Amino acid sequence: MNLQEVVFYILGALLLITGGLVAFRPKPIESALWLIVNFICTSALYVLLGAHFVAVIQILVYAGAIVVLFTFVIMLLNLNPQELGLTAAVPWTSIVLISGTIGVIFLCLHVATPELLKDLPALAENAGTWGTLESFSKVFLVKYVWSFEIAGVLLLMAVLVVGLLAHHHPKAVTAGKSLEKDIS
Amino acid sequence: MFEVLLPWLFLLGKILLFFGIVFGGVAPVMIWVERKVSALIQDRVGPNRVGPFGLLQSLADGIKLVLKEPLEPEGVVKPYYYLAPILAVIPAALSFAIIPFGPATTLGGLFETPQRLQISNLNAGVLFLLAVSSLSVYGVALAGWSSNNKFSVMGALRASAQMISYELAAGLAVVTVILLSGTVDLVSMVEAQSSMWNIVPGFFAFLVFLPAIFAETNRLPFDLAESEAELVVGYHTEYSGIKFGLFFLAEYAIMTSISAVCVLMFFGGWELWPGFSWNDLYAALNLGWTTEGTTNILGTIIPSVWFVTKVCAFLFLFVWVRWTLPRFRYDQLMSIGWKRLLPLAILNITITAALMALV
Amino acid sequence: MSFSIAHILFICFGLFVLGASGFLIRKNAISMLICLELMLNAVNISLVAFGRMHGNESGHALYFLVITVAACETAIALAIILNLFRLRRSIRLDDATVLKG
Amino acid sequence: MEASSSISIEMIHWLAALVVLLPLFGSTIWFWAKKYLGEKWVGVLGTASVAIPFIAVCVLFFELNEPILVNFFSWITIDGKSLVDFSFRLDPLSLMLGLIVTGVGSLIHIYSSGYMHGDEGFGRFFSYLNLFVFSMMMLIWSDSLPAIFLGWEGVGLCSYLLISFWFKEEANASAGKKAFIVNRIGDFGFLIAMFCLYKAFGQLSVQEILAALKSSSLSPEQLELTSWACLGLVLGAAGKSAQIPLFVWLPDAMAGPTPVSALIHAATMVTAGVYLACRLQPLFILNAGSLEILAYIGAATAFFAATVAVFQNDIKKVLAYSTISQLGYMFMAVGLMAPTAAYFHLITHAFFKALLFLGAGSVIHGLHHEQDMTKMGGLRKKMPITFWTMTIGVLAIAGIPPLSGFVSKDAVMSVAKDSDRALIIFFAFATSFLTAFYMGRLWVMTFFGKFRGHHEAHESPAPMTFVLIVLAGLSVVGGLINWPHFLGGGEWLGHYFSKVVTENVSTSEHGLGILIFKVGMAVVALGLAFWKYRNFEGKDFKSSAFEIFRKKYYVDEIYDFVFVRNLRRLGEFQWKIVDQGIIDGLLNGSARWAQNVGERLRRLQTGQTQTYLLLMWLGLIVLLVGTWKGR
Repeated sequence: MNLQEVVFYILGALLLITGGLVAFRPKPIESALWLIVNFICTSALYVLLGAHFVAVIQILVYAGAIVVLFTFVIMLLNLNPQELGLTAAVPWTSIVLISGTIGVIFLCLHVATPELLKDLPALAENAGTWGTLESFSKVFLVKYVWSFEIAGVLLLMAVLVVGLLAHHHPKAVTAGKSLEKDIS
Repeated sequence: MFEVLLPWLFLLGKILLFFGIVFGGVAPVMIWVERKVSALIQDRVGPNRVGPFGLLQSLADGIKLVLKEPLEPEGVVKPYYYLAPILAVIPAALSFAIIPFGPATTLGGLFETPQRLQISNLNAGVLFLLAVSSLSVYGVALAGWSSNNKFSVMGALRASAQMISYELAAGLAVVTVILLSGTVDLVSMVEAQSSMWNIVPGFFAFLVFLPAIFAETNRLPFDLAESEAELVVGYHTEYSGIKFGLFFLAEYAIMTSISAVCVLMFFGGWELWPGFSWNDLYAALNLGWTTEGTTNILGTIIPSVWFVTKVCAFLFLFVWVRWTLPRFRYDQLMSIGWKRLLPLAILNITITAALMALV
Repeated sequence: MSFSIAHILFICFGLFVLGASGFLIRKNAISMLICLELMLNAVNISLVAFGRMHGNESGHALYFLVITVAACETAIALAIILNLFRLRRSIRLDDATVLKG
Repeated sequence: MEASSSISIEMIHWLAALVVLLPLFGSTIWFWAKKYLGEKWVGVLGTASVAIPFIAVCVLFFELNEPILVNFFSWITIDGKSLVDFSFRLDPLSLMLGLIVTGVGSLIHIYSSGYMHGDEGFGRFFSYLNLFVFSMMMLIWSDSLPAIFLGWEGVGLCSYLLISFWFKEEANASAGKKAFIVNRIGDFGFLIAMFCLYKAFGQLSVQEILAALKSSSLSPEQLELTSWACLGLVLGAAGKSAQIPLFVWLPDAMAGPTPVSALIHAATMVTAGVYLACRLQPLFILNAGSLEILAYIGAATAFFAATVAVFQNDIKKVLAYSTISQLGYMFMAVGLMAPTAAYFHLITHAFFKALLFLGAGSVIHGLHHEQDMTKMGGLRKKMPITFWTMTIGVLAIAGIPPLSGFVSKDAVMSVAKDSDRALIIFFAFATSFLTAFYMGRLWVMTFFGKFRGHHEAHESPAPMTFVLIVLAGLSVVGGLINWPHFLGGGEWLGHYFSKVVTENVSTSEHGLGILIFKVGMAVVALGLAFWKYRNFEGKDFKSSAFEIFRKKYYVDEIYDFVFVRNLRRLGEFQWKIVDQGIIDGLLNGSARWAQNVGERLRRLQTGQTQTYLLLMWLGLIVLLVGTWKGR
């Protein structure tokens, strides 16, 4: 068992544990904070895989922007437990049953597909530049240029829509009025 | 044995050097400088009791903060209340991991090949800095929220909104610089500026980046998160002792790292002058040195000092601005961010890219 | 590397199930959104891992698309939640079932 | 086919294309161009888009010595072999009728620019007229049956559009519908004929079908098919040319503007049946029975229409029945294997009937759209030009020598006399007498006696009178193109047609006695009419014995009783029982079923996102299991 493997197993365990905490801690703020930890672990996993650029983006966009929005809204609303609604919406048993079923099916698929069980190739075997900004950009902006464009349009639309939503009831909330406009 | 340990020792040395300089040196000195400069600007004397010119004032303050009773206000959300200062310091400290503070060196012949004076060489480069600095918002946000204080919450909300907004503009300015240099690696970026510093072709990017970093570090004229007149001191109203000290430290640390990045990106890092490198100077003086410092380690140290000088000049700019400009209103801050800086940054990227494609 | 794609996929599956379960049992909208992010993240990990397996960057491209969608979705959803809170003084999705059949 | 002509083959192509394309082009323009060009220019240009083709047809007419096939492009190709060519057959038959269509068409365009002055549909009217000329040229020039059918349907459409031109009045609209529907019955016959011919010969080109008829000996099946085709063609021709039993639409078609009646329902479109019968004459010769049918239909139509015409008071109705009657003459002549006579009568009829219609139009125009002859009278002083030109038209149709009507009718009646069929001879001569009588009646009631109307009459504007004079001139000299031998003529038309049609060689003697008898009959009839109606005061034949004529033999009523009511009953059955009962029942039942199912499925919509996600998971399981391929 070499270092990478050790790190991998530790990261995997951390990911699952923090994932569980995200999913099942009752308060949203705790979920959000554990989500950051989860994302940082994810980022570390990306570094382990050699995808440095994606690792940075994971922190920059997910942890640095998206989760900030969550914490921002949680703080803005500052809800009490009644308003939060902490009871379960769907019976536990059904979740366990269904996720178990899907898991079993996935496991069957995995076992049935031996090539999935092969070790990942070492980085040197790939082009040495895999995962760097340069090589990624060459793929993303040439081969996948349309998905890039679509992403851009999507962002533009999101900005417009959020602006509209925020201006819908300008007088309803006084304290966070200008704030929520600007989180868009 | 030494050969095996050398890289590790070198790494350790770099880390210690950094933390020593930044947290032990730069931050206390900066606090002293801040007070002295403010006194100068306001025509006062400033600290002058502890040590020569009051130089040891920061040390005294530090000792006081550490020794103070750790107060815990009523109704705070305990884990987050204690977590927040730590979360504020961690990104500040992490941001130094990728900052090179001098040219690649062999440390007077200790190494076969020149080693970078940089703790870690991530190939994401300057993006890592953006990522880490974007995390610093959590410390502020949690501190404000967990303090059970309306002023603190308001400060935290303002801080998080402000930081997200200005991160966009700063990121886009960085993209322009990346375009100009063709790399995200800070060392390569400095090398790319040997003939012309990025401040000239990237002037508008700098124009966007400067206000953006002021806002990101919560400094005047954008320190709405802790504006005394409105919010007492904002998110750290309820903090005292060493916990407050950590916030204070983080602020100056991140200020330093961002100044360093700014110098690296726009002002040629440790390069002597556009079109006239240190090696040229050494050759002109017939010293036989190189920046790699193989013959004489001074060849490396002098450029590093030059770099630190530039950073200090930048830090001075921070202080100068703080005590000169008045504070913006919050809505002004937001409209500057979204309606001025962001379009300007996008336009700048477009024009720069078009020009680069054409020329 | 001495771990296979299956190892990573197992983690992805675990994260996804956790996210989905959280989504199912939660009643408040913000928590549900957070769990949604967890699920998206699980998918992202598998995308990058597959990219690693094949040695190309197509996974990254998809990752970027997903992250864009996630950002837009979060911004819009949170704006909707704020509006919902103004209207209902609550962010429990049970309280927003006006359109049910 | 190599033409021995003085103009190049390309030139012929260009001219032929011009003849068709210019009116087609015009038809797409005038209806919207009036707003920009004004009435005057639409009138001038609309006339030019028919007059220029007229010049082109003239060039072709004088320059072509041999029949020629002008092929433009292949329209429908099956298995690489062209089934339907877009080609024109230019031979004496088609060129002659082309001259009439474009020539009379041009005159009527000129007339219309005066007649339709100030009408809001002025541009539309010229578009329709141009479209009609295009369709008619397609009909008479095309070589391929489907292309002919295109023109055939096109003229039917134009007829419909123009009859109901003033569609804001219900009567006009329903007259248009009637014409269209009755024509459809004829079209059905045409289609059947086309199918039979395709089945028999495997091709649709008229030229090739006729060649096949000439060359090879036909098998019994082919013969049977051609006889069915002939019957279909008779039906089609009867529909288009308003013969028994499908003549009912033509009187109603008088609802349209008078120039339309003159052009479409007197001079050109209604002669399409005659033209088609001449064109496919070899086919009919092969089936003598169908020729007999044609002859008897024609004779009977001529007589019955003439009897009805005597008792009509509407000036245009009289002319309409007169047209039916004259068309009957032509059919009779075709049926008796005398296509030259039929064609000759067709040409002269086109002149004098157009003249009469336009004269009537002039009267109607002068009297502010008054069509009832009982409200006319004494107009000869007020409308001198109309009066004199109408007089020529009346004398021509009555058969007074030496006008054109005399010679052409004489030719037809000679043919009838030669046929030795008593009924046909009786019909022919009786019709001749009746024609002279009712035309005299029309003439006297309109122009003599006292004025019985309300409006002050006035002479029509110059474009209209000019056309009247031109047509009067043509009615006088039109007979010259086939001036008979016994009057010292050369029978030019007979020679001209000798290459393309087969004639029954005339055997009868043209003695002076029979000539005097015919002319005398016409004179007596005119005199009778003059004597009876010169002091007309609104009284006519009172006897109820004539009621049957006045009511047009109750044909409309019979058709209504036999066909229309039963069809309506069938329609009601379809509506009430089939549509509302069965189809709507099925639909409503399925809708109710969907409603019930929806009512039950509604409960799944809890409004809770989690439930939906749970169901999605279940769906995922189904998908995973469903796409499982195994190893």
